[in-house]
Amino acid sequence: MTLHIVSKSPGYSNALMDCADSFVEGDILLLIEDGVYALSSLPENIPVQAVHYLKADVNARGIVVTMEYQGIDDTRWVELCCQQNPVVSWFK
Amino acid sequence: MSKSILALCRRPPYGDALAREGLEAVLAAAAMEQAPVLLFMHDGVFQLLKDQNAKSIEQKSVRRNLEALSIFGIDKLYVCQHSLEKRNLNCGQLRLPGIAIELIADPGRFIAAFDSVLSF
Amino acid sequence: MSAKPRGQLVQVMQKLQLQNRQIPVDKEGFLCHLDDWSPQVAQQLASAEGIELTAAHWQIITMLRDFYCQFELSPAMRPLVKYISSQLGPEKGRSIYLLQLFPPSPARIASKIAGLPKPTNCL
Amino acid sequence: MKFTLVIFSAPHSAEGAASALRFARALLASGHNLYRVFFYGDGVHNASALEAPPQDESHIVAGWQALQQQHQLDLVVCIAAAQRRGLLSASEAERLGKPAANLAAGFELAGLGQLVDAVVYSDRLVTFGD
Repeated sequence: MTLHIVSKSPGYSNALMDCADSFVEGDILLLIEDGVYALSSLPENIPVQAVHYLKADVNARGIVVTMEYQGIDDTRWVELCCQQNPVVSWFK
Repeated sequence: MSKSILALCRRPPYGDALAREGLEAVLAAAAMEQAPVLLFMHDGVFQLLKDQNAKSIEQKSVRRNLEALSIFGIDKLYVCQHSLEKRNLNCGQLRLPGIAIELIADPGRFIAAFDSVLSF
Repeated sequence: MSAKPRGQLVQVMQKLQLQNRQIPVDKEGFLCHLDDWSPQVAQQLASAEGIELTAAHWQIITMLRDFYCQFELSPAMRPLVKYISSQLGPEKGRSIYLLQLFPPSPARIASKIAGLPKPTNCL
Repeated sequence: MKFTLVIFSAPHSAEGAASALRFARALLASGHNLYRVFFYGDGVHNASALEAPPQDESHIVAGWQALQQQHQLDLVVCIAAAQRRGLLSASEAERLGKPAANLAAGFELAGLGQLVDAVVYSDRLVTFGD
């Protein structure tokens, strides 16, 4: 199943909404870069357990994550890419 | 070795260089007999609009390049139905000679079937 | 880094000599300004490649100019062959036929003579 | 696994180039193979020998070069995208009659065929946008 990587905030681009339109059961969402700003307002069709974010990008921005999303490091990011396929990047 | 490759085209044709450069990558792959499947989504559907006159902004026409796809061995395109509806467009406004257009209602299942996805 | 002398900002050009005027071409012999093309210019571009243009050459040159006018692309070899085949039939839509007319690299040499932009060394 | 990374973002303009470099380091540290890094669009600026950021900012070009040295990486810059944006090797500058070259050591210019080849021969393709 697909690994979706979103790197822009929902305030800046439609990347997250396009990703949500293309999200099916078994897919994983990874928020990186400004994509982590979406953590406070994720689309309803993406299940909580599917949501991952890069801890480094969250920490850099001073964001507090209140939900049970999975914060990961770069090594785990690589593992997710191995586990899922294809890897689809949503930017802009 | 044969791999299924998807080119996901999400950019409008002139405001963003990646629309043209994405298309160049598609044509290069097709010329090497590794033609990717093209899915137009989001503002990428604007690349297909007829009657583009890019000369008025001193650019080359993206639409003209797209019309060459069949000569490069690509005779079918996929367009996200939702993206089209959201922009009040219909297939008739996009029709390319010699190329079939299929609307995709469930892009998620469509994308998941590919080995590799290039996002443009 | 290989910095050349400062101030040398104009692209290095050569000139193609026609009866009454000079046409600038780049180092590889492609026209600097596509609007300069004319059948006379094509003759000159061809002779610089050691090619004497015959009716068979002109047929391909016309096809290439049509292709460019229609698609705004300088075709790579494979699409060129396919295009020629669709327009002139399979006898002429073969790489060997084009190679005989425009050696050693038909898409590139024929594009040059037809006054198309330099293909962006894609492959 | 064999990875290929495609990079569209210029260093110092968006975070994508920095993310890609971190991802590349992490996958190599995990013992995976990095088949090729392909720089396309504005990503070609990752290969500029002339970038000169202040000492206390990240040096992304140097980061790629260090990784290339350590792992003999194939860092390929799309030649057509590079020519448009003024990123030239010495031989390309000579061929095109331009006054200077600025392709950083460790990178090479090549055609889109190298992207197609990489897509076909890698297990995973990850794109980093701008």
